[in-house]
Amino acid sequence: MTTEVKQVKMKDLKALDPRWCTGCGDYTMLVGVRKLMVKDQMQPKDTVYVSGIGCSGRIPHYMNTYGFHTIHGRSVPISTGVALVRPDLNVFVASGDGDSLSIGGNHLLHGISKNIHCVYMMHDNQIYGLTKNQTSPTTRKGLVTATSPGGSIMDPINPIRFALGLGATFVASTAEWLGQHFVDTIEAAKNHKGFSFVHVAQRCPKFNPAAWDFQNSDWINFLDHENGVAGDTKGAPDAKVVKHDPSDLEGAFSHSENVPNVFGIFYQKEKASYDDLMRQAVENTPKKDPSKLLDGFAL
Amino acid sequence: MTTEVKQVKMKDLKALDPRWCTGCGDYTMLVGVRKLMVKDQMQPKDTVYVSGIGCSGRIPHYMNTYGFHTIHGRSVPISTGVALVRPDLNVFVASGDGDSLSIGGNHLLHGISKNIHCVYMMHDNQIYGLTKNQTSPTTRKGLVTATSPGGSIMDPINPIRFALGLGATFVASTAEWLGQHFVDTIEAAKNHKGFSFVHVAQRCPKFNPAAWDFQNSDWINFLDHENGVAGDTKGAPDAKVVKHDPSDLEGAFSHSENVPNVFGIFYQKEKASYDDLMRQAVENTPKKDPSKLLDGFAL
Amino acid sequence: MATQKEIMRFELIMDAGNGAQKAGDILIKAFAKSGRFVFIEPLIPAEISPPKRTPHSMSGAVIRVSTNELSNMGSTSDLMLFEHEILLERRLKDSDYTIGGLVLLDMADERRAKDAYAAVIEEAKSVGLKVISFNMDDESVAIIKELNGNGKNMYYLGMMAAIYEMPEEYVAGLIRQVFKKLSEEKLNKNLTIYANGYKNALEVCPETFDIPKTEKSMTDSILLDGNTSLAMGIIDAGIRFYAGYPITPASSIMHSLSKAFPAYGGMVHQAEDEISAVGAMIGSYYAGVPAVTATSGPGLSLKQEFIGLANSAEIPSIIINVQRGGPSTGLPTRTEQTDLFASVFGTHGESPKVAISVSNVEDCFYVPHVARYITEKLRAPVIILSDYITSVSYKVLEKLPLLELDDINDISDDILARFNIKRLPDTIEMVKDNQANPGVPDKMRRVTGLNTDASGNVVYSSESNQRSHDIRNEKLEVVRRALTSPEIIGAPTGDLLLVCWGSSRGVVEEAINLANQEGIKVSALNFKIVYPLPTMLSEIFKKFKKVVTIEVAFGKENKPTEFSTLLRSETLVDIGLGLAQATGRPLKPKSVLARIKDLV
Amino acid sequence: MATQKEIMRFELIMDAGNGAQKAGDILIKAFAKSGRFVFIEPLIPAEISPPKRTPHSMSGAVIRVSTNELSNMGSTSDLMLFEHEILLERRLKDSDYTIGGLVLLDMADERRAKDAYAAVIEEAKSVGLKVISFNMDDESVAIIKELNGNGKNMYYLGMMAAIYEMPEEYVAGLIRQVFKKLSEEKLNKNLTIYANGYKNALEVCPETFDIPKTEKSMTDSILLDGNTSLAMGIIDAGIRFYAGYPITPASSIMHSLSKAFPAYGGMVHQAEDEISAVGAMIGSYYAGVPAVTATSGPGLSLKQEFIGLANSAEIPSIIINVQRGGPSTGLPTRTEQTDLFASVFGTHGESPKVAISVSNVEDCFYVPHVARYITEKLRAPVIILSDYITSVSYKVLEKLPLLELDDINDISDDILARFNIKRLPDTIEMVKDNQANPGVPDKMRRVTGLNTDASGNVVYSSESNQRSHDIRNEKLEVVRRALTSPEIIGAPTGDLLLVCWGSSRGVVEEAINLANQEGIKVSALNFKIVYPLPTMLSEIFKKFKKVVTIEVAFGKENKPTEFSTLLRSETLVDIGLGLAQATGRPLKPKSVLARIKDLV
Ligand SMILES: Cc1ncc(C[n+]2csc(CCOP(=O)(O)OP(=O)(O)O)c2C)c(N)n1
Ligand SMILES: Cc1ncc(C[n+]2csc(CCOP(=O)(O)OP(=O)(O)O)c2C)c(N)n1
Ligand code: SF4
Ligand code: SF4
Ligand SMILES: [Mg+2]
Ligand SMILES: [Mg+2]
Repeated sequence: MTTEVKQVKMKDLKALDPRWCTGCGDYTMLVGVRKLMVKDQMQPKDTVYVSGIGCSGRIPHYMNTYGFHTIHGRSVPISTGVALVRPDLNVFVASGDGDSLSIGGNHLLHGISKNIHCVYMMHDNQIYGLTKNQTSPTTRKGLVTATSPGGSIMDPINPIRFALGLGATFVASTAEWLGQHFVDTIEAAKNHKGFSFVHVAQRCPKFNPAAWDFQNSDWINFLDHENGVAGDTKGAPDAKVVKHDPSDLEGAFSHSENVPNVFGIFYQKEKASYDDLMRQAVENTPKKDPSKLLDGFAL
Repeated sequence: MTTEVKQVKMKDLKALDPRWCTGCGDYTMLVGVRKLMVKDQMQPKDTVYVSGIGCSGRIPHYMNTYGFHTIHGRSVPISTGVALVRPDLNVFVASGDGDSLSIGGNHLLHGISKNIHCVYMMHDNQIYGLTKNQTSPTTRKGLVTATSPGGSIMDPINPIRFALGLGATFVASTAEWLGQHFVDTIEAAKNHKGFSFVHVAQRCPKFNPAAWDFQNSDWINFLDHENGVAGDTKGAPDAKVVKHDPSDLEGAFSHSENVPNVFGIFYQKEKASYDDLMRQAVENTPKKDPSKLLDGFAL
Repeated sequence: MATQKEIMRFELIMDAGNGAQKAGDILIKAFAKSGRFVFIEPLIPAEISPPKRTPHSMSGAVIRVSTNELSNMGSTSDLMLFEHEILLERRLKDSDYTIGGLVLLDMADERRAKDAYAAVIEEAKSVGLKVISFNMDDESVAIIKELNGNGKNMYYLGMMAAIYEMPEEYVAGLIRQVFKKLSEEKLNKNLTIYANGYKNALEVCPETFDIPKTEKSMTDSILLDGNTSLAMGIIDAGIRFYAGYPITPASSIMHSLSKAFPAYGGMVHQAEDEISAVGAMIGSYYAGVPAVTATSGPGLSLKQEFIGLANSAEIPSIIINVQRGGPSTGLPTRTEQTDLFASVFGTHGESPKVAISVSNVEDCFYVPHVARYITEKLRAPVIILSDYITSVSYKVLEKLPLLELDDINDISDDILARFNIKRLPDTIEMVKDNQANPGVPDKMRRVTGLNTDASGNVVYSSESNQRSHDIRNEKLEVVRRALTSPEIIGAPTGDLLLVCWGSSRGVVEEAINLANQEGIKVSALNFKIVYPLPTMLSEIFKKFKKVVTIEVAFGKENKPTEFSTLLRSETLVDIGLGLAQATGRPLKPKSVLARIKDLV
Repeated sequence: MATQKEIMRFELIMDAGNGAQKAGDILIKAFAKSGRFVFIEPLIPAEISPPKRTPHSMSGAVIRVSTNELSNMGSTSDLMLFEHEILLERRLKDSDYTIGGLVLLDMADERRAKDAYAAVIEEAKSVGLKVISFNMDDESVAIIKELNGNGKNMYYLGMMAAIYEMPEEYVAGLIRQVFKKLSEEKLNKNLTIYANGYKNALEVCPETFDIPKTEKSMTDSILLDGNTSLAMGIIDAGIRFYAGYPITPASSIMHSLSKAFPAYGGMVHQAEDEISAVGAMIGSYYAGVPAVTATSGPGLSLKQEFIGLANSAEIPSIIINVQRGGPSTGLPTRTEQTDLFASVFGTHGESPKVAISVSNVEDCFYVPHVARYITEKLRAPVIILSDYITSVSYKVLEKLPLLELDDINDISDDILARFNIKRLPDTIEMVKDNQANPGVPDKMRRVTGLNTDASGNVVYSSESNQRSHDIRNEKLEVVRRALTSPEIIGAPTGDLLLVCWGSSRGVVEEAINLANQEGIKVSALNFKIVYPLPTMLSEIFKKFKKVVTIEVAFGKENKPTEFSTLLRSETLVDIGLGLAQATGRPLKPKSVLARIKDLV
């Protein structure tokens, strides 16, 4: 039996109308992911978009795929369950900087270290958007927020280095306003088997407009390589482009020093995902007759 | 007014009799920390020993200091509260490998990244002891446990690399059976201002006797440096000793490749702790008259 | 020609981000400073600034003004100003309007939505509203364009000021104060728009209103919302550490404290999550510094395990839960009273604790004192239950006397009486007898979540476990015995008793007054401390033919609300369903009145 | 000379790590295989192998043997064998002995603790126990030394086998089976020790016992504990995904499944914590694969937020909570029934769910089927409540019929009836109407914890929120209407009704039998589904003069237990305190009997 596969078009991917602020980078990400789905003809029915809570967390409502808008910081546990039992599905995860690195840190840690197969996009606007302007783990030192009226006192967490420290198998950074680079990066992430950690610089004009200077590009450094993603010199004409082989871990660690000003694939390696290993273990177990389930307990 | 300071002796530090299994490395750690307290004449009344749940978590009951045996994975939140409001206290934290890196991962992540002032000892027996033999995040691949009857399928988390990825300011590893090295390391950790992350190889003869080959030492590599801790060639005669400057971050990352076979200080740098910054911020704020608290809300 | 009205409710509804809240704030100040009582409920979307001209972008302020003191938002709005037709359509759905009331509708968008405008106006008329449409003058439109679309709110503010007969220059002065950071040029533009709105209103609006001033002196009055009040109360109660994680509607407590606390030697710690926040709070209290954490539903769920530890280890601890619509993420910017059982019984195991609710802004200020008193006496957790509507609504009130509490024993009997509780006994038995703070020599205290004997040693024997349960429960009995009767509103006997707690109090009180005016006799019983319950309830209930609860909680036949379940079990009185509506909107005095009529 | 006894309880108490459990297991097998019913409670320290010769190292097996079927552990032990005096002293504290019972005390350690031995023996005698002291023979002592201290348990096993008149060779055969992996040499050493113990017992023990064999055929019988039964039930119920985090006493469900599940196509996921475990379970069910998670108290507290999400998003989900002593970390290896409210009401907001308790090992096997049936019909969470004593105690029972459930509608009425529930209606209204699983074309389902309308769109309007509450609560009403009467043990009318649930059932049943034998008439009502409650309770209660609850929970005057609170609220009947003991030890039929006598 063959199921007829429908051609996926941009308009098929629309669901509810988004409710983000004007100019929010989440719009661009939504469109970017849709573009990838059209480009690679990913079937909406086979795609699950999982998210936590935050402005970013609303994305599943706006994307006409399967979707699970979960609770704050807990997108990875749900994704893990889905990935373990349904290898046929594409799992996209949307999570904010607070959702990822504050309340959700432990799950992200384990998602990365277990190498659960999914594309994880960390929407990094360096602020809590939905709860209105509180300091997040990636907020830059000195920024005045509702919870840091005297300016944030902490050095932000470096999400790339965090992922590298956990033995991540795919670590990349991109910016939503760099349309081409974003789609290329998400595509590479999607093609990777395992946990693809993608840090995405995301604009929040409402609460943190100065986080990303999207009108200039002289601060951007692209990591460029034939096995990576090409630097987007059209989107960012003044950016520097450096060669970096994604298989070079120490190089990746060294480049990560300049995060968040570096975009590209820092590191990629092949490694079986936890979900694959788990399924293999089940498959390799000789099966027993369910009608004799209790026979082993006979006196 | 001067308070008379009593001389601290080993016997003053005894509380309840320990209830660990014979040969458990937790005994050695308990004695090691007591030795340090005697050596440096740390006052029991000014010391708080905080722990999570696990065999390791019992340590506060056995140490005649202040103590808080908290809940599973949550020693850092309690320690944070104590450290923030009571800079006069020494805070020791005891946490197992599961307590630290499984359920407690998010708090450890934030303890490290916020650089909360305390000495954090991760008792690494590579197994869940107290709940009887389940796989932990540091369990070696292939080990048969109650939850991995076919052998653990995962690569263990590298705790040193994890800490380095988070910008830790003090990262060390030692083994409890190396008495001198252990005490030296904990002493260096204690003298560090900020979050001192100390990975401790800990024997669990009950459930994971093969984890640490404490009878041989040819597998051990000491990181040795005048600003670090000297290799313990008496305790580990066949160990290799390599020079490593704890201020060299890339070197630390590179040495961490061979964890858990490397003991010594991987990395140390000076950086204000979150609790210091917070207290300074409060202290630097001009004080207001509490009897005029509501005056600003007058119509 | 001004109609004189002692009480009125109106609203200003705009797209989010267009400044309705700001305009509302200035109006409130104007009313309050000029001697009227006000009560305001902000309407906030759960998103930040959803696209304009959608139902989701509805944002604004509902404002109630009166010559006399106000205890709640009232029932319906008599006058409503809408930026465009979509918001009017959305707001009609909530049925919060007075039949015969006035709708002022800006027609600026009519060009692009002619039919929609017509349809909505028709609908509004059909439900009995008078619709007055208006257009901004050209000058204002031009200035707003110059200001990148900002400034419309000043126009509406001008209209409102005119309609409520505020002296034009008086409100302009307030605008100047509020916008003191604006450049002279921008400020003037805003003032021009305001003046144009003022002028226009008098032309389009057939009626203006005059709300007489109170005779009370308002010189010492303050304007305060529930969460700010709580934050200030925390400072006054001698608490010096706050640990929290942002969550609507609790976050603003943290925002206020982040600004104010350091000047009084207090510290605000933003933890990585709610678990860590409650843990740090317990750590601080363990180390001897009074501490508090605040959260809302989802955060409460996360804190449960740690609350149990505080109970077992006997560490004082205060947890504020500002209830919002549930379950799960639910309705973050809507009100409910459905976390009672989760607060009191949510922790696994037998883990007795005290829950105190607040009925108004004044309670918010004093509840930290009482919570601190009880938790330090008992060394058991105290939960403070507020709710969305209490947390966000502003009120004019007399300046509150401060306590500047240091030693909890200095708390005044008056403040305890406000929460219907007497002073607790000097000594209360503890599971563990040594309770010194770190730093004290020779008293090294070690605490744990495991069961222990009196010396703190871990034991699992039958008798020691039963002993611990006994002692922890006896602590609650001590509180129970100290509880005086909850406040009775109205006569102590009669046909119908309405039982309420939290924010329902004000609404119920007003409904009873309305009923009395119609000659219907009904009383109410309002609880502050909702767990444990006082001992005299059966006595009170027996004096009424019918007892029902009035809550913003879910209940139906066969399923009493949570509070009702407790009361029924305690008294075996057949407490009925008064109102148990969980629509996310606060209760209305008129709905309660209607229900009273059903029941008597 | 053998005394014939139809029922007897004895225990073997050693230092942890010395093999008491192993010896106990062999004994049970011997009894069961030879045609006796057995019920066994392991005594486990909360630590792993605490230092020997301390009270904390007490480990062992309490074994009850009978000619007839057994439903519980009984009251007291008639015979107890102790490795040394410290354990005897510790165990005396629990008062679990039969007055006039026998104590066998190994005197090996007397040399180092002469006075202590004398004192403890004195104490045992003073409470009415007969103390028989013994010493191992020199050969055994020598072999044990060779075995590095191991093997003592074989000696005691030998003694027990002799005292209970087991044929020596028969038990030796079982030893050979159990130790089949040992080298021939070691095995023989163990057998020699065993034989020496056997011989010695006959010399030191004045009395032996003969428990007559049952007339029932035991050929198809199985030996099963509660948690293994649950694990097997999960497989038979067609569940194919387990996510958990280790916690005593739930872990052994995970251990059993880790071994057994893959052979039936199931997967066990050890998550990083309980939050992640319940999340993965929900993720699996969302993706279409029936799933379950199991935990104990502290883990339940952590799962609350996610349980609320499952409820709101309408994802079926099954959460097993094996109750242990609380609050907080409490008593991990002791029993309690104090998580009822945390299970049913612990989630913030109005979050209705179903709670099913298990009364015995058979229930454990079938409860996953019923939970799956209900949760998939309702798309609301179902909590399974077991408890420590049910989870660890072993029992001989007839081989259970399998269901091999695939489609939930194939569940048999019998199984539903075991839990006092009828088949649910074919269609039950959902908040959201599209409920397809991922992979189905054109039905892309998006779920959320926010409030939605029927199409799944996020809405915050008053009516839609009330609608969601109504529908979720109506699901519980559907269950409530399907509930039949809980099981009545004894006559349906009378003076005294004992209400129980969970593991108390067996104890209560036995107490009622004992009472009947003494001519006292009393009945019991046992609940399986503990929330919601069925509709006919008032009717049932009215037929009794007095109704009380019997639970391993905390209650006292003025403070009904949690279950009692529900019953009181539901029926307005003055349900009294029967027994509400939370000592960590299971209830005793004799204590219940004594209480019955107080009450009638
Ligand atoms: C358990 C819990 N705690 C807190 C919240 C409140 N909350 C919602 S979103 C959010 C953080 C949003 O920041 P981020 O993750 O960076 O996402 P953004 O809105 O910036 O996309 C918080 C704290 C919640 N919903 N649940
Ligand atoms: C919330 C919670 N989950 C689970 C447990 C059960 N538990 C107790 S200790 C432990 C893990 C012990 O392993 P580890 O942290 O490595 O400490 P160790 O015993 O090896 O020292 C677990 C899962 C618990 N007490 N609380
Ligand atoms: S608050 Fe920021 S992140 Fe949220 S929708 Fe608005 S612009 Fe986007
Ligand atoms: S189980 Fe292992 S870690 Fe725990 S006390 Fe025994 S030896 Fe030590
Ligand atoms: Mg963000
Ligand atoms: Mg461990």
